Amino acid sequence: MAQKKKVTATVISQKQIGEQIFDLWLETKLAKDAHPGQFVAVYPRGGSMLLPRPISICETDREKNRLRLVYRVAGKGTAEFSTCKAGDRLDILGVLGNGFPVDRAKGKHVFLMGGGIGIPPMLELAKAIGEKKQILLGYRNKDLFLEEDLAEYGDVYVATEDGSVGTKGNVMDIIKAYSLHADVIMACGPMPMLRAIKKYAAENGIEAYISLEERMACGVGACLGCVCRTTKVDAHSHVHNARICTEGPVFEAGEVEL
Amino acid sequence: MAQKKKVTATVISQKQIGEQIFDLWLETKLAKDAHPGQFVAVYPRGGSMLLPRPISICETDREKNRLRLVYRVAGKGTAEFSTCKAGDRLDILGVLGNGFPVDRAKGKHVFLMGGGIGIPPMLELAKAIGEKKQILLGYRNKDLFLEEDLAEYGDVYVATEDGSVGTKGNVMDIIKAYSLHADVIMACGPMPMLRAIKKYAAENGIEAYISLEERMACGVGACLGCVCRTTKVDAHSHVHNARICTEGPVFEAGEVEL
Amino acid sequence: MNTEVKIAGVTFKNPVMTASGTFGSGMEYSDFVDLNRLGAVVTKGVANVPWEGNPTPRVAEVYGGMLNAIGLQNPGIDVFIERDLAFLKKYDTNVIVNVCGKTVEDYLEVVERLSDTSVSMLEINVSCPNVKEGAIAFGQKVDSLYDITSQIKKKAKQPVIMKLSPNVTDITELAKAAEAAGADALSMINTITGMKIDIHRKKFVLANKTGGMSGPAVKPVAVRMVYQTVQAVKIPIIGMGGIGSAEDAIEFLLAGASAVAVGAMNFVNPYTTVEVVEGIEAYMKQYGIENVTELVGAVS
Amino acid sequence: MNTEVKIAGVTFKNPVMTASGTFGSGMEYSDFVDLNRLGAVVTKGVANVPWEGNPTPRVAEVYGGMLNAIGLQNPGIDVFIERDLAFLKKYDTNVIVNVCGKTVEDYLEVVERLSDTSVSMLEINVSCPNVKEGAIAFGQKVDSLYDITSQIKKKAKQPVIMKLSPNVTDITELAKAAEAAGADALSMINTITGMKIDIHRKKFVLANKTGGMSGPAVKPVAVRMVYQTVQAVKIPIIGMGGIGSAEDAIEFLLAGASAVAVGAMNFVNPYTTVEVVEGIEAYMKQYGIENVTELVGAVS
Ligand SMILES: Cc1cc2nc3c(=O)[nH]c(=O)nc-3n(C[C@H](O)[C@H](O)[C@H](O)COP(=O)(O)OP(=O)(O)OC[C@H]3O[C@@H](n4cnc5c(N)ncnc54)[C@H](O)[C@@H]3O)c2cc1C
Ligand SMILES: Cc1cc2nc3c(=O)[nH]c(=O)nc-3n(C[C@H](O)[C@H](O)[C@H](O)COP(=O)(O)OP(=O)(O)OC[C@H]3O[C@@H](n4cnc5c(N)ncnc54)[C@H](O)[C@@H]3O)c2cc1C
Ligand SMILES: Cc1cc2nc3c(=O)[nH]c(=O)nc-3n(C[C@H](O)[C@H](O)[C@H](O)COP(=O)(O)O)c2cc1C
Ligand SMILES: Cc1cc2nc3c(=O)[nH]c(=O)nc-3n(C[C@H](O)[C@H](O)[C@H](O)COP(=O)(O)O)c2cc1C
Ligand code: FES
Ligand code: FES
Repeated sequence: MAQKKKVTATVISQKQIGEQIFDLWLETKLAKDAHPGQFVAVYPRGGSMLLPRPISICETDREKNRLRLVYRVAGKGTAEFSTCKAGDRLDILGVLGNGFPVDRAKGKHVFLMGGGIGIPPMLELAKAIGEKKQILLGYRNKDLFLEEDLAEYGDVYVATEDGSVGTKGNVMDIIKAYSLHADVIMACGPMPMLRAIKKYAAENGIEAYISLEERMACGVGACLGCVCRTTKVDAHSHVHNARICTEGPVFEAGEVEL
Repeated sequence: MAQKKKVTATVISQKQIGEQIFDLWLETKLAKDAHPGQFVAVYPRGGSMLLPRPISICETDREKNRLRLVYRVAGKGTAEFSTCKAGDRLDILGVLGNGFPVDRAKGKHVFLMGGGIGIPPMLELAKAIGEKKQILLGYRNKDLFLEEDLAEYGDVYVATEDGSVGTKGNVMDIIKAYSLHADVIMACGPMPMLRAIKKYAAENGIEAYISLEERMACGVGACLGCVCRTTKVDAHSHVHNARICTEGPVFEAGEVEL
Repeated sequence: MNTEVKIAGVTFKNPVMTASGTFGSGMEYSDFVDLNRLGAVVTKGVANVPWEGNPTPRVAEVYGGMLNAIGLQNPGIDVFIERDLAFLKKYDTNVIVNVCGKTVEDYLEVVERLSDTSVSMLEINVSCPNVKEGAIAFGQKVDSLYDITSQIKKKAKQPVIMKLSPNVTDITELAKAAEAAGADALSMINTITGMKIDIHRKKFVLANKTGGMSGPAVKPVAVRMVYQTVQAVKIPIIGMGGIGSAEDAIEFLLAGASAVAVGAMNFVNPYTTVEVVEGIEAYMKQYGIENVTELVGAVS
Repeated sequence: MNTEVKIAGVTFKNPVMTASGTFGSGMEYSDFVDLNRLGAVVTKGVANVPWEGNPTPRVAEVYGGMLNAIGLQNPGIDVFIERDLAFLKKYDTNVIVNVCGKTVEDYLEVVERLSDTSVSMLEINVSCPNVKEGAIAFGQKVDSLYDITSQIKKKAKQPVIMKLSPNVTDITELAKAAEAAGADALSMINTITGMKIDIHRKKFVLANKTGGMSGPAVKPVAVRMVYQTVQAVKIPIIGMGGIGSAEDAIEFLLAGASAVAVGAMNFVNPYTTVEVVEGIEAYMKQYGIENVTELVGAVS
């Protein structure tokens, strides 16, 4: 794995692509090291907020050293990021965590499942997986984002909670509605969705990889802040806890308790 | 006195005019209320520094609602101000304190004495006093500032500590060197200079007004942080302390212990 | 929508007060804030006689807050009643007088002098870390706190708030002692003792060496102490420590404070108190809360 | 220029260490920092057996700092010696092991297991506010602190640092008890107990309700406690609490700390430790200071 670094990145562009959703391109050498499912941690500027905010890698342009982050304004830190303009500088820590096991998709039939602000990491993942794949996306309402970008890399199915676009419901309802099947699932989204996927995968003997979230402080495995419960004793911690920032954020669904 | 306000001012221009000395023009309605010797308090942006920094009014342009501040970078707050560019916004609190008693100059022979970063308030004062006046300025070295602006309003005499320009020494040495005389002195500068002026004024029966500095929190008389020792019981505090932000920053030299 | 709260029988139009020592006698901020909008004005500590306070520098900025070592400078109770109380009477708000002293007798004298005035409550400062005698000495030990509280309660004509120090191992022990001695309410927290050193001059920044820390940096400690104390006593608590927004104030209410006070953040934004009042109203509207009292202690 | 310091007979190439629990076992930050540049690596607290720690969320950001309620998750002394100590041995720096336990026996077991290892010192954590049993219970009372210190001193082969809690009325009382019981050095401060409430969900942000506050917001309290303790005891003190720059570190040295540790600010800037080392050197150069020990306690 590439060495982790704290670097100063330059904002190339930022635009709003949904209600409270922002699309940020940064120029940074970290782009070269980034794999799908990994994340960076972005530092707020100004001194009252100190901890960096973990944001998944949405897309990379390795040749131009560019990294794309797509995020929702969820609080003060992300609100501050949303004011960045081209030319501004942001400190970021990266590349962090272990991404999706792209190899496991080889020769398999794959679902990429993204719910809400879990959709962004699916883009870089979709680009990395050569196989034919179905991309299942869940949104709140017709305020879609990234679905056009994703459509370039697979068959996109959309569900909305209010039924305004595509299947009414969530990504699981898409599977039912279209009677879809997969050998491997790779997913990111809210906890209820991940729980449903874990259950569905277990019941159907499907290999599933899910990306988890937890509050982080260090992002590099030092503080033990960001753990999740594991079904077996974790090799590093020697207890039933794994660090999401280091062993994760992507776990095989059966390894973790949700 | 005009009502005190916290307002957001717009930076019109900022330029460096000496080693660590910056010249900042702000657009704000407070300009209309400002009198020579009064000050505003400028808030740093970003959350780790909270208290506003007191800065004297150097010049006003009432018609254009403009305020000029000239300050030295002394720490983190002023360092931050020095990065401001035209169009940036700064929160300021003002107008604060009581200025110089311009009336007392009527028909008198006046010295305006400024030392170092005590020079800026002398400019608005020089503009306000119609009388013929001698302006005595003390600098560290040949890195002079504001002396050309001041020369428009009176006879400027310069002293430098290293003797590189004008009289070698401080403003008191100018008095000696040129055998100058005054009925009234108005001064701002470092404590040793103010002490010397207080002594000189007392010995020569001269009326002297000096502008004092102290660490401030509120700037409006509420916290009792910024007091100086008074020779008599102060009318507000009922002890031998007066608030520099409210009763001052300008005091009659005989009223205060230095 | 009802923002009224009652503490020890006194009705406040809303739960937002000023923290003692940060709002002068109200006059100093009346350029910025309509005092009629506030639940109460809590005045700077006043003693039986004028106090000079500490030498300067008395204030220093620290990360996310400040230190102060004013040392309870005050004009004494006579001038206070004549001038400051007279000024505050003009407003439709409660006046709470913060009382300080070097000996129990000093406190009692002030309490008695205030007995026939219109002040709504007395706040007894037994927690100022910036004076050598009195103040914090009474507030850090269970016995002496019990003693001074009961003596004051005997003389006081108004309900008594004991203001507690955070510089203790277990604030609930002190709170219980004050309650047992008859205190009608508690306020917390006073400042946390801190120090700043100028590394270039190798000197203490404050003439007093140490000072009391306040501002946003202390808020988590204050919220924790309020929450712990609410579990330990039955009397109402006025919460403070770093409040600079309605969000901050609501955090204290949820932790169990019946009212809140704005301190150092007045210096950062002189409109804070009224903005907190308006922000609480906006929050109640957003969540359909009828009575502000529904928020008190509602964390789970 | 000499940056060497000696504490209880152990020589440190410079006075800059890592604060326990904020630097993993060193491995986690070795991508960023050359561990050979540090005075010491102080490890995360380790117990006799593996601990699961607290439920999540375990960390929360607060103004100018953070809260943590990790609850001393650790892999137990066996894995620690085998894996973490083995890793640290490769570096030319002192290793200080932070020891925790639920009972005195737990502590003693860890101390004994470490007796034939190459660790330079033991730091006894009697001040973690995030576990119900043990830890802070030993650190807030003079008697129990004296007791545990003397029992550990009987077994320990390495010099013993007692790590003190700031959540006390008078830290000098605790410091004196630890000294009297034979402690070789003190470290301070551990975290200050705090709380954060999510006003929109009306829930505690941390699963544990309370957490330990650290970061720049606590620095003035830490500097004050170091200064007070230096006046009260003769044994050396390792100062920490909010250090994020050489300026901060020098403030602690001037207050009387013999060495310093960088904690939460590692999370904000993973290069902090080495930047502090370099910054102290630059300061010494600027002011022509030959020995870093000249700075210790030099405030006036
Ligand atoms: C591995 C990982 C990848 C993520 N990828 C994305 C992404 O691609 N796009 C996106 O919009 N969001 C993503 N998130 C969530 C994102 O980190 C939070 O929305 C963000 O930290 C909120 O910060 P704030 O300052 O705006 O909110 P505040 O609530 O003000 O933050 C306060 C503190 O809580 C932390 N925090 C708040 N919410 C979360 C959360 N959901 N997860 C972790 N920490 C949180 C913050 O980092 C900060 O330390 C990811 C989280 C993780 C753990
Ligand atoms: C009435 C008055 C008028 C002033 N006018 C001017 C002026 O016109 N030009 C100018 O360059 N400077 C002026 N000063 C000094 C100026 O306020 C300080 O240089 C400035 O506050 C330093 O802030 P900092 O953040 O850069 O320094 P830091 O040292 O980082 O500041 C830390 C804290 O100390 C306070 N502080 C530091 N030095 C002083 C000081 N000398 N006086 C008061 N507070 C201080 C700061 O306000 C802040 O709260 C004036 C001071 C007063 C009291
Ligand atoms: C400058 C200043 C002066 C204070 N004076 C007093 C006082 O006279 N009596 C008192 O009980 N508390 C006094 N305090 C403490 C405050 O009332 C309040 O308890 C503390 O500052 C915490 O609130 P904050 O963080 O909002 O400032 C003072 C605080 C400051 C900052
Ligand atoms: C995430 C985290 C974990 C910690 N774990 C321990 C620990 O295991 N043992 C201990 O003695 N102190 C522990 N501490 C306290 C620190 O070592 C230090 O005393 C405290 O954080 C103050 O320093 P700081 O402000 O620089 O962080 C921990 C602190 C943090 C932030
Ligand atoms: S965030 Fe520190 S271990 Fe994961
Ligand atoms: S700064 Fe508060 S009284 Fe002057």
